Amino acid sequence: MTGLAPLLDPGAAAGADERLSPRSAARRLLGRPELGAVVGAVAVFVFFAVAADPFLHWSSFGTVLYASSTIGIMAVPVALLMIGGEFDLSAGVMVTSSALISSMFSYQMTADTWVGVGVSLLVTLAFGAFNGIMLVRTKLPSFIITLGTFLMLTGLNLGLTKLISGTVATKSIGDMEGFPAARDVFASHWTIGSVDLQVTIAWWLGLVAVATWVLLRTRAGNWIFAAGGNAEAARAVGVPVARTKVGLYMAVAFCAWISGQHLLFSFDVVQSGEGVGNEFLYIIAAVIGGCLMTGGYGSAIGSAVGAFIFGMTSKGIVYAQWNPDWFKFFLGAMLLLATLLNAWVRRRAEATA
Amino acid sequence: MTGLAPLLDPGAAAGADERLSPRSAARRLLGRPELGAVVGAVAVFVFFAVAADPFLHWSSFGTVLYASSTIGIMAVPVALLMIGGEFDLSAGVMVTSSALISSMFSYQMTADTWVGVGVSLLVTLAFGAFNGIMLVRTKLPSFIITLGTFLMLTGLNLGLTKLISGTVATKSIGDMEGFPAARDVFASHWTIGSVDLQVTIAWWLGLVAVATWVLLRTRAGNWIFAAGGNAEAARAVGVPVARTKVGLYMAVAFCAWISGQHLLFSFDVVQSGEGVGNEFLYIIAAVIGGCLMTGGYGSAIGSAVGAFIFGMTSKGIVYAQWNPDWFKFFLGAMLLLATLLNAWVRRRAEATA
Amino acid sequence: MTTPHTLGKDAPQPGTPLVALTGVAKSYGNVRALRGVSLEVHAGQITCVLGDNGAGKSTLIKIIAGLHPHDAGTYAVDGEEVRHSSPRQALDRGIATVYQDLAVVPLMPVWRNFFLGSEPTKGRGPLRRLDVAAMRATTREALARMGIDLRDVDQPIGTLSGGERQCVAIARAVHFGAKVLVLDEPTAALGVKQSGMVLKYVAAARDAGLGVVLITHNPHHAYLVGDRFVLLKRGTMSGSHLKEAITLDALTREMAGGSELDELTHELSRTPAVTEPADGADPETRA
Amino acid sequence: MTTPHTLGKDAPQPGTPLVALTGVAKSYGNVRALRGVSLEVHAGQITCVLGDNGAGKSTLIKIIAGLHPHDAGTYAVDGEEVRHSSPRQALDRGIATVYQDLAVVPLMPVWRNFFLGSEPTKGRGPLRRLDVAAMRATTREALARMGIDLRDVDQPIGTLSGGERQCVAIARAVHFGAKVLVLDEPTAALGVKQSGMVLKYVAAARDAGLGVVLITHNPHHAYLVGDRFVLLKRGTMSGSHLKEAITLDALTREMAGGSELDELTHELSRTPAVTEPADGADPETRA
Amino acid sequence: GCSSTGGKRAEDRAKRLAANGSAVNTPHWTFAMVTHSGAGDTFWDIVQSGAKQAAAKDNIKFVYSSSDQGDQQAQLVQAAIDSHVDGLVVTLAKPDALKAVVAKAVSAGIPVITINSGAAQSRQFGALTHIGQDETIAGNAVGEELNTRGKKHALCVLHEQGNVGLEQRCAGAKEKFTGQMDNLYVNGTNMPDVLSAIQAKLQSDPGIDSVVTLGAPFADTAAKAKQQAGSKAEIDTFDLNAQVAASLKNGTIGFAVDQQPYLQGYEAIDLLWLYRYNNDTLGGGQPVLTGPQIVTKDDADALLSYAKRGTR
Ligand SMILES: Nc1ncnc2c1ncn2[C@@H]1O[C@H](COP(=O)(O)OP(=O)(O)OP(=O)(O)O)[C@@H](O)[C@H]1O
Ligand SMILES: Nc1ncnc2c1ncn2[C@@H]1O[C@H](COP(=O)(O)OP(=O)(O)OP(=O)(O)O)[C@@H](O)[C@H]1O
Ligand SMILES: [Mg+2]
Ligand SMILES: [Mg+2]
Repeated sequence: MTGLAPLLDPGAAAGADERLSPRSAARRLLGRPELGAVVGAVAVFVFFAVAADPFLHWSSFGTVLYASSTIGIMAVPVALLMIGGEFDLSAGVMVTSSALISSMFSYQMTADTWVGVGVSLLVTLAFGAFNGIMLVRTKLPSFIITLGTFLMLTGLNLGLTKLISGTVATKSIGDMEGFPAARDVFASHWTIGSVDLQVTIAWWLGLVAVATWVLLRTRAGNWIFAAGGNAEAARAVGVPVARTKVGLYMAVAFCAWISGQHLLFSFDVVQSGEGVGNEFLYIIAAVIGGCLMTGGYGSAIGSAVGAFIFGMTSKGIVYAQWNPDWFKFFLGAMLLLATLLNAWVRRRAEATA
Repeated sequence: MTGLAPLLDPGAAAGADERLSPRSAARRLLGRPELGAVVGAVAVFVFFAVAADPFLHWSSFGTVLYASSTIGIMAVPVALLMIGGEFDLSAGVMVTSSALISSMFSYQMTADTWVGVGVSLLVTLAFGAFNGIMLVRTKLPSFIITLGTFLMLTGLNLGLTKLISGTVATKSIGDMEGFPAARDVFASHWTIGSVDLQVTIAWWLGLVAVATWVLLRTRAGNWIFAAGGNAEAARAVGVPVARTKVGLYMAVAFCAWISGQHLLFSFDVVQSGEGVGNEFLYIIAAVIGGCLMTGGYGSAIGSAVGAFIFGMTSKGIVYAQWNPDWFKFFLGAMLLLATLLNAWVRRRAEATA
Repeated sequence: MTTPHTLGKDAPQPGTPLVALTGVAKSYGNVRALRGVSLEVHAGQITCVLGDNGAGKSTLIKIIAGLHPHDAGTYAVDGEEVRHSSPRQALDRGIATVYQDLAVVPLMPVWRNFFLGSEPTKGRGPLRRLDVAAMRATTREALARMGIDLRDVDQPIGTLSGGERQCVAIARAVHFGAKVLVLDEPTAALGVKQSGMVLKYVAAARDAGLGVVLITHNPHHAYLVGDRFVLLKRGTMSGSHLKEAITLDALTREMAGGSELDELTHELSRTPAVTEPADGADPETRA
Repeated sequence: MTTPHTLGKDAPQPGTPLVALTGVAKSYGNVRALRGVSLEVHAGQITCVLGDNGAGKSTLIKIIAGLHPHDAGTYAVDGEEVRHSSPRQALDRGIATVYQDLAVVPLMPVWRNFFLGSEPTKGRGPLRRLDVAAMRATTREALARMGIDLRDVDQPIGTLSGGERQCVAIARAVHFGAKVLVLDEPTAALGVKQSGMVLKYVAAARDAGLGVVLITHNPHHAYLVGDRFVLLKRGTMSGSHLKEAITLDALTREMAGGSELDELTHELSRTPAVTEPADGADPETRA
Repeated sequence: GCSSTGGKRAEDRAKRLAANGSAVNTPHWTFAMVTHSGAGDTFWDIVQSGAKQAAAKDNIKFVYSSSDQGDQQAQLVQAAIDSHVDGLVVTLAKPDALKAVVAKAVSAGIPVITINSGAAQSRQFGALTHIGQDETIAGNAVGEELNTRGKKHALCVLHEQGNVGLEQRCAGAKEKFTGQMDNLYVNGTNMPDVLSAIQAKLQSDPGIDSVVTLGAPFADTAAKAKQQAGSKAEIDTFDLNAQVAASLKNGTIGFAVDQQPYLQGYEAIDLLWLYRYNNDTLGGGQPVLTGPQIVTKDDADALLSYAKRGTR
């Protein structure tokens, strides 16, 4: 080390570098991906606070948070997956599958609901592993693979439910053993003052925290960024890209399991046809939150902000009591504006930082 | 030239190169992207020919071709767009918008239907231009931009139709001037023997031919591949990337207009809620046909083969009279298998070619 | 496009540089990559830009090529001040560039890459189409003349070796360079023979009256063909010399920032001066 | 991992090459990139692989690094025959590689790229986490020692200059190279000073007992540090020499395929030998 | 160029619009309606028309929202509670999903009326009354009508997979139908797909003698498919619209089952108003049935004009 030190450029040791313009802490903050999205979220919040009277009630806040959390729980792993460079179109129906399996297993086997919950976890993780292994084995685009699983799960949900229950919905398991305990875990809520806070909010925040930790502070996180940013290069320096991707699909499956159990234990009965199309809400939340569609960039917190923007917008339009025929129009316009604002803020921050 | 010739490696001028293994013409053919998909198509065809008796009737062939063509017409520009590195989630509803505009304009203005058709063309192209210009101006991902347009168009379709017609569908324009002529162009059919061939099949094949010509033999085609393969590099060597992308979105709009007019003139009345979700069918067709999700690779013929595989599969399951509850399951499994076969064939062809 | 239309000037004066940058600056966000750099490119001369890694050479090139607009200073082509907002404009003014990262589209065939952005066509109206045969032939030829004997101009350029790709980019720029040829480390990935060919091309371009900007880390190459040398250091200009005014040794010394290659040669043939084990720093210094 | 467990051999015999390739071949589809190439890497020696562009040097490297499996021939590490199915296996056997296309993830910060695939952690169980401070410090240091003074190890590596990126890749390989160091044109994008530093590192690695494979197009560099020279031509071996057996001039001549740099120098200082105008072939020869 | 036939002008010429204002001076209450409908559904469009008509008459602010996903529908009801609406109309197609939130509304003192589906649960959840009837009953009516028409092999076309209401319609028809009944799933947002799928089904099974579509817009398409497939099947449908009325008249469609959606919307709002204004309930809280009514060629003339203005 010492032998080489004199070769160092003299300017190097000095802290400040003349090649850098000074940059304030506030500006640094604005440069972060997720904090760009926060500006969008604040704008949407202020907008609806003005445009919709009931939006500012505490009880509405609980509703908006709940709506955001149901999307947000899935948006977290979907964001990780997108950072890892892949898609999962089966995420939406997998939630329903997970709920159906849990419910039907418990009912048909007359087992304790916890047994059903456990079986559902295993099967759902197997779905995730199937997605991942197919992807890395066949090297087909994830769009195709998960589209296949999406269609197959949709068919399975309906076909099996009708085969077993005779209708498109499951039988009630509300009177079975273990149901109340499982409901406490997956579908309870606390009332604080006039606000009704669902347990999904806690799940959501917990998942965001864990995912952020994993992304930024663990080897797995490093590998996720690398797998999405440049899979070939990552493989060349020894990153287990295939294993990372399979893991990501299983993370999606795990969160689908949580969401599915919430669905089951809050409504007791599961409709087999639901969940189709929700995969796009998750992707939307992740993209609004700053994830790149092409992989290699994004954050879990961003996905949470994205889910929150989506939740606020979709419920805010209802609170504002605008003409429901135009609901989608307003939703599209608001999302576009929020993302534009976010991008604009970020670009400003970068240019002048 | 002559002065440098001696510097050339002696082996260069000779036709055969010792560094190449010999490669038969058949193998070369198999290496082409679209011809890999053809194998998948043949397999699906043979499968249903065996599994479903009515599948081989000539009249069924007409039905399958019609189903394929309605997807195929849109799959062509969607494939070009994907080669150019972008998505269009608004493609599905844009078809409906185009039909609605045409119908409502003619009706409300009591104008000749051709006037409505013309106005619809202009407005639809404007939608496409909006998508493209927003994309190149804001530099947001196309997923977000076209998701915004998708939602807004969905809202507009419903909102405007209800505002103008009072119901969720348009009024009939079947008794208006110009209708029969327009129907001949967009929604006629010929009966050849027992086969009923819809005019959409001709539109489809025509579009595939034009798109193939553009892709392989024009400057615009070169630019499309370059814009999708490496937009920065393309810009650096002087390719008008922004203009190319706007053009691609307008091509999608143009085909949406054709499909929309077909919808209007074959069903006379347009339901404002139609078209949602069809954008994915187009993308599916393009991807099955070998387009890369990441851009820079694919073909128009491939998209046609993809549409045909999709059409055969979805109708073949009906002809086979399998349990309809499992329809989606079979659809997913067949698509996955066809794509797997296609990928496998291609890989074999490349490895041994 | 080639005749400037500035008021008061009818044609570039003899001696007017083809390209003149004065006090140019460029920042990427808060990174100041370039400050106060001036440079002239004259017809029939080769201007070499030299400097350490990260000195800002490629940034300078990108400004000339129109890939980035400059933040400050002036940029004149044929005496007329310009501000390119796209590389197309620079190309249309006859400035062709080889970028360090090559600017190729990996999945496209070699011949399509070669002509990308300036495709020759034949036919008319709706029948206007690429002149594919000519494109293929020209590509093969241009590369063969550079000493690259391609098996197949139809293979995706991404499957070529690094040096082969480099040669395609150079051949392309040489083919399209009308007035100014800008080359960012063209010989970096090239073999001895290919390097020689490229330098020959550069010299030929100069002799044909083009202005050439050449970036290289090889002082031998630079001294061999260069007429003037611009030295960059940490984003600023640290010197500008005519060939007459500097020797190869002095140039090498300036490029190496004081340490000399000869000294290094000496050092390397002895027992090692570096006492460090190759697998990294000792644990204490780590954190 | 470092001790081989082949039957009948307890430890690598002195003189057993660290890496030995015999008659290796590799095809990409119908392109035969490599045929019948043999090569030995000994501890404390530098093996230079030389050859024209497209000769197959990088392909050879990729086989050693485990990125591609070989189609024919044998590949032995410490005398034990291996068949790597992923670069991880080669890394675990102590073979670290600098790829020509660098293998970096553009959007990731420099320090994350530096340690990618071999991240140091601290803590235990669920609290096991990246040792971020150490990673940052080590990166900065390792680069500084190479003469690269980075403003910010947190900037995405894609925003570094070509040479800076090259240095990160080299510093990484040097840091992790346990037994064999494989370098594919490491000095191609580097300045005079940085090239010198890299050669010093290579020499230091050799002296620390590592086996080194060095690919370069610069005969001066090769001759300066190399112990044995393997020459590739169009995918086959065209020669293999020990340093004692060849002079710099002969090496240069072999690398240039007969034509000589001196001759070129001569030619370039005269009026041009190339009669062609720089903008391309004449119309007749085109199609 | 202008068309001398049809179009808006023709409609205007025929139209006599009576200006209507509210007839009462009660406060401007807000009533919300939350249904399980997808966007742009014709049936629910007519329900809304009825509700709006009643709202205009009763000086009510009418707010409509809908989602075809159970949990979303529950969230929309919650949003209505958060907004402190003065009355609530919900559909109980997925009763379990709405159970908790309806109870919440009731305990918040919001009067609730259920419409369309949920006759069985309405009372139990604490609603004032139920208007309309189960899709199953409508389905039963179709099954019986098919029997009387002597059909042997029917096809039930579901335009959305996994939709409870549609499944109930088919299941109800199957229950009473003595012949064989097949289901066919089509993609309702893709009319060409509906056309080709029905066509394929008719081609593969020439024995089918009746096709039942579950929504008015699909009846015409089914008729088209029948013609192109050269089938002799009779086309029947649930719900009405102008095309169905016209087709009934010219005999392309055999019969249609009407649940009088207009009435469901109108009555729900009107009864809520009556309850708030006068604490009235109808029939002691027993379900009020709005159908099913089988309409055929004979009723077509009268229905056509109503269907055209969107109230039948
Ligand atoms: N993935 C691939 N597919 C097809 N051909 C390839 C592929 N990679 C390399 N080749 C071909 O194999 C040959 C050897 O390539 P390689 O990269 O090993 O050359 P190299 O000796 O490293 O050249 P350079 O000095 O230019 O880097 C080249 O002719 C190249 O075109
Ligand atoms: N897009 C960018 N964003 C931020 N910083 C950048 C960007 N591009 C270059 N830089 C920085 O600007 C400085 C100059 O870069 P440039 O590429 O011009 O150097 P160079 O002289 O070409 O070096 P080399 O010889 O290594 O190619 C470098 O320190 C680099 O880190
Ligand atoms: Mg550079
Ligand atoms: Mg190489």
